[in-house]
Amino acid sequence: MLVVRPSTFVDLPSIERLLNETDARVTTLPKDRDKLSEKISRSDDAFGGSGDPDKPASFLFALEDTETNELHGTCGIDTHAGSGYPFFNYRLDEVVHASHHLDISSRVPILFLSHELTGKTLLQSFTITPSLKDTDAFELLSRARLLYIAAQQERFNSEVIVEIQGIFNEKGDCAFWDAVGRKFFDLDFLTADYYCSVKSKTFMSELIPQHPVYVPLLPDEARANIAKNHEAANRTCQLLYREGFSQSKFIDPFDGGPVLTGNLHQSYTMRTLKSKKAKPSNVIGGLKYLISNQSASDFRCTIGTLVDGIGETIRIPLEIAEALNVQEGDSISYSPL
Amino acid sequence: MLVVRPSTFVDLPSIERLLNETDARVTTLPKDRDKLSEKISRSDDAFGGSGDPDKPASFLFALEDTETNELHGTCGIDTHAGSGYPFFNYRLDEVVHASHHLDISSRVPILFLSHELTGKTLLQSFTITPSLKDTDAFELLSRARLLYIAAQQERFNSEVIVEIQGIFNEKGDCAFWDAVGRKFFDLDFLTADYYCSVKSKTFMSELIPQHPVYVPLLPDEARANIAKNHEAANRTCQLLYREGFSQSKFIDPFDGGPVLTGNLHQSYTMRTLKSKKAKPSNVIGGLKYLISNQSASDFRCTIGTLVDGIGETIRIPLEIAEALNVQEGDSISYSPL
Amino acid sequence: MYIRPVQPDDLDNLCILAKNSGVGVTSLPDNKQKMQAKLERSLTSFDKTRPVHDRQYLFALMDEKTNAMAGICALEAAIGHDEVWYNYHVGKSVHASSDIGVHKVTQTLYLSNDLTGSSEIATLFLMPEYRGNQNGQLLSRSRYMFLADFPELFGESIIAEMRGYSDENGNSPFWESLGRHFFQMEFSDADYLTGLGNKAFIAELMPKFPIYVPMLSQAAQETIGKVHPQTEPALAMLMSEGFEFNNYVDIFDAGPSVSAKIKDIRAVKESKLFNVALSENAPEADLTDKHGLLLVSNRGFEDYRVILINKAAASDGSIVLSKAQANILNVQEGSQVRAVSLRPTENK
Amino acid sequence: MYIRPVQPDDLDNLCILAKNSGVGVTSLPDNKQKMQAKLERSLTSFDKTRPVHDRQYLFALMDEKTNAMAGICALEAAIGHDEVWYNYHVGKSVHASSDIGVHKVTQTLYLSNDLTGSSEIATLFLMPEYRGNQNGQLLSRSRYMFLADFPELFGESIIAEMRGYSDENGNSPFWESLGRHFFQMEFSDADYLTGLGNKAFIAELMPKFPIYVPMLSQAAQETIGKVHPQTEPALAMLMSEGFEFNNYVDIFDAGPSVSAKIKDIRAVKESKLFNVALSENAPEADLTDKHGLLLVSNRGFEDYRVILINKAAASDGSIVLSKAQANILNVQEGSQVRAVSLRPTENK
Repeated sequence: MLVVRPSTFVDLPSIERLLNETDARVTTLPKDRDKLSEKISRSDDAFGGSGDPDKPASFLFALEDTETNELHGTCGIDTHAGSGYPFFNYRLDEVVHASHHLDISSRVPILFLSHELTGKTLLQSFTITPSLKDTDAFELLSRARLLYIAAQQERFNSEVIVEIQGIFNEKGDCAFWDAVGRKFFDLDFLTADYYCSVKSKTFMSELIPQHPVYVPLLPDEARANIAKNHEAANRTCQLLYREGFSQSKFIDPFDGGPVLTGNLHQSYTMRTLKSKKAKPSNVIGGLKYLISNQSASDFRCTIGTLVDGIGETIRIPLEIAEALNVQEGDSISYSPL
Repeated sequence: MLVVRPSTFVDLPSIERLLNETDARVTTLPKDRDKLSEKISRSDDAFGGSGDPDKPASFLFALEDTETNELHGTCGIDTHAGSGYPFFNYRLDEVVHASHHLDISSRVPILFLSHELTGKTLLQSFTITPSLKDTDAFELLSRARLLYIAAQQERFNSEVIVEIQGIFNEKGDCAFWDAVGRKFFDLDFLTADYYCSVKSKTFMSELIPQHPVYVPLLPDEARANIAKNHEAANRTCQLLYREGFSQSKFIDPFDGGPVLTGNLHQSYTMRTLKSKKAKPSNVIGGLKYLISNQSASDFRCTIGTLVDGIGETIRIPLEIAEALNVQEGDSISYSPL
Repeated sequence: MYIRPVQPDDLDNLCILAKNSGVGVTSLPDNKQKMQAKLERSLTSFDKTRPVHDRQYLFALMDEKTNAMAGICALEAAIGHDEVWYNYHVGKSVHASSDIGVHKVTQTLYLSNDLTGSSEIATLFLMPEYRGNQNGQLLSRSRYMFLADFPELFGESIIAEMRGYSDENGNSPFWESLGRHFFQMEFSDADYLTGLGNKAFIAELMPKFPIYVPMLSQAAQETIGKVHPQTEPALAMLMSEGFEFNNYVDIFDAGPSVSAKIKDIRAVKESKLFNVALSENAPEADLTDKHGLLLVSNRGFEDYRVILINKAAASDGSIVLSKAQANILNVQEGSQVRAVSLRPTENK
Repeated sequence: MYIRPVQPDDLDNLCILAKNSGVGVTSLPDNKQKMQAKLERSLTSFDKTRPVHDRQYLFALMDEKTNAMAGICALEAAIGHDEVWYNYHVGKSVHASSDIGVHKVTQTLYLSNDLTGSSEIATLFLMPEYRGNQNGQLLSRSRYMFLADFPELFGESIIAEMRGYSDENGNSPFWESLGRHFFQMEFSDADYLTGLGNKAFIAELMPKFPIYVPMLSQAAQETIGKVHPQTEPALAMLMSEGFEFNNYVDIFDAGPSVSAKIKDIRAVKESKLFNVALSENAPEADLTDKHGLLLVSNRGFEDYRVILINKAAASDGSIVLSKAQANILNVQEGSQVRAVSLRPTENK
């Protein structure tokens, strides 16, 4: 059975293997053991609930096959995008250039460097074994985060954001990067991306160009890629749109990919989420649900079939109860697939 | 009976009298006969429906007492805020100033000059005889515009904005203006305001400071007045909040007053609006409604009592039918007070 | 040939010049009304009825034989006074991170009004049939004599804006890469509108945020601060007088602005006063001897005059003029004149 | 007293100076490690193992009688090379509308890296007990001799940043009105951190958008480009050498930056080469005669020396030195030295 749970140090080599298998760009998951280990350590603290609950925290989850103990994916949540530092985006806006006298009026698209999304809830670090990409596991891994947030709402901003991978080719060339960031960072896209994941945030504020970028000055390809997602992110986008997320005015300052935003309370998961007391039983049939044990520190989430009815108790399959570590009378929450 | 209808040139002296009676700041209603006459002329064209329906148009309505033929108020709608030129606002944003090394992180509020609201539907030119301020007439005059828009939705952007008067004192001193605009326009607040209403838009783009304003650099009073409405606008704000409008990130670049924004379809008026065939009759009792004749060119709107039931026809009092210029079988639309 | 202020009856002459100047010289529009206004402005500058900072002094190069106007040049007392004067300031942005070993200097164009209040070497046009014979030199450099004679009427610094690079079809790569996106018109139209003094549209249409030079086309980048090939001689003349590029360029074609402190201009600094001695033996000016000529001004104001004479006419403190020369300059025996070598010495 | 480059065994001397310099002189931190690094940098500059643009030349004023180090001064080959050099460029914004008759010039501060690559007149500190006797003049102006002797090691222009105004309690009105809102620290702390060479935090915390001067407090506005009272003599000395305010100010205290082209510095331009003649009759330097002194350099590099001598020692092309003077300068009869009047002549 596939279960989402907090990551631990034991996962380190598995995560590294996973990052090598997939070529998705996961800036928040550094291909560097020390940094990765640091990230798991921060996540440990976050799940442990130590420290000021108002301070930025970063959670990392693992998708594990409980039969083989194999790790098949990761996903994460930052309570505060930017973790206390500016979270940089470009905000796609327009300036109106109009002359009364000459009777000219045009709207010029322009990218403003923005910190506006700083401090929102950020979904990140999503990666999954390629063979599971077209299965329910994808949805489990992605949406499990919303179930975790639902159980811990006071720790999260209700505005949730996701950075979607922008367009770059097999060789790692990114037209948007080449037209914008590269001129200031003097690095190719992959190197810049790598630094982003392993270096402190300081270099971002040191290097990022502060003046707005007039879109008409960009080459055609870079312009065309603004707010466009990489094909590899199609599934992610679809899922998020169904959740009620939508494209915002913000794009990634590196690859120009879109930032999707959604309100937690208006998300499909939250709107359909129910919480009841579990009664482990032999259940047959029913609809598929994401089911979580609602635990802050020892969170578990999996997919199972349930037959929902009236009343404050719900029967759950025995193996699900075991996987979620749930006893009779414990609360579970669930949302339909 | 008080009726809202398109303004005509005949209204000119009455509007002038009205502007002298009230000291509300109505930038869009110039105290200058030529300019006022120009405005009515533009409105005439708009109601007449002549010209390209995609081009900016500006409607001006009058509130008339049909018994005395006296004019008691005005209100207006611009189909495109800015009318093809930039519609200037300051957008209240924050920049994050954080140093990794020094462990400092602070959010600095900042005002960015913005054209973002350019082209939205703008409610403006609201003025009412002081004695009617606390009566239903206020609501009639204000909401009649939404009924007009409802009947003509294809001509209007569904995002609707209203600039709310900011804070200035009896002497016409405006702390926000003195701290910002005055330093560049070299004019006192009332003069600048006057020019805004009578001069072409060119001077705005010539004079408005282009660089963002760091809020901490402003004097206390100016800072405190950002996005605060003048007491005289309390009723307007209340009404708009009830309509479903809310404070946006935008403020007026002159007085720092808030800009309220709302979505037409989510407004109270639109959500409760019904349209039925009218049957003029003797009606007794019922609830108070805003009732309009839905006419694009000869719009009428008033307040009357209706007893709403099932069926596609509704009985309306004879005097209302007369005031709205409605015959049996004509469509009317209505929304509860 | 001599230099004098324009006069009330010069309008027809000016219109002929304007007609001949073509579209390249935007400050001389082929439009009688505009030229009339230009003339008025100069007349009220020379009769001092106009405020000092608002004056433009127009000088004509006259042919004393035919009484024809051969050319025109101007000095502007202060730019940006009743209109807004725009330039791009060519600055640097440095992006550096020791953390990842990046240090990058990026040229950046800042929209600027910094030159507001400077004086300006303005309009110059010489009729084609008068080119040669040092006429261009006389016309252009006579202005430094006026600056030397009346420094109190000008600012501390003076600038000259040089026509920027455009190709043989009149296309400006800088305009194509930048201005066109905002102005929705051809370079020549934009240029013409500014020439007419219509600058409000610049404030309305210009991009207000700084422009990172690497975001422009390669061709545009290369033309920043570069003059039009036809303007190179004018630039060389200014440089020889001590003008230098001041890091401001034109917002349309990125042509350079050059500037100098008036007191440091070669002709101002080196010019000296002389007493006039009249003599029939005054040596004739040899216009073929580039370095054998002196500019001489009569130090008048509303009857200002400058001519070229032979260097040999000057000796310690006094200068020998022929009757004819003195007549043109309107000076007598004993009058004080200012003189300086027309050109800087070669080995300078 | 004589000037020489710092030497490997100068660390203790430097630390004593740093201890005495106090918090005002941020470039001399009272921190042995930092001073060691500073010394290293100069040593590798003088032995030419460091790239030209990264060099800082540190000179010591030595007392030949006690062998004590009396003061220190420096020349930086190029600023902003491995760190980012920030200034505010003091520019103008003009807001004008002919429609409503407004024309307003607003001083505007643009965050700028424009001075990147200039050379810099850096650190100067003189021990209190050595003040007077022309020691300050010798220490400060000796640098121009080095510039004259080795112009190829420096940029075209050189700047000096002057300490800005602060009141008797050390408060900078400019900082209070601007920097404090962004840095959340005292002026002295911010200043100290930059002095330590920690500039990353500036990029992180500085306001990035231009600042309209009228938005600052009146007191802050008045201090823009104004030096600290104690710095006025240093400013006067620079001005006397031809330095001028270049419209750049410090981002923390708005102290002015002044600059000059190296070739135009008075001491560089006027200095001449002389052949040494040794004589026991060489006139003694009279340190009370301000205008009777010459700076003399030996034109060496790693063994550079400058001393003051009596003006009367110089005549056409040759200069008379005593044995002692020649020993200090490390020159012989017939050696070539450079000399210039210590001060510009008064009536200049």
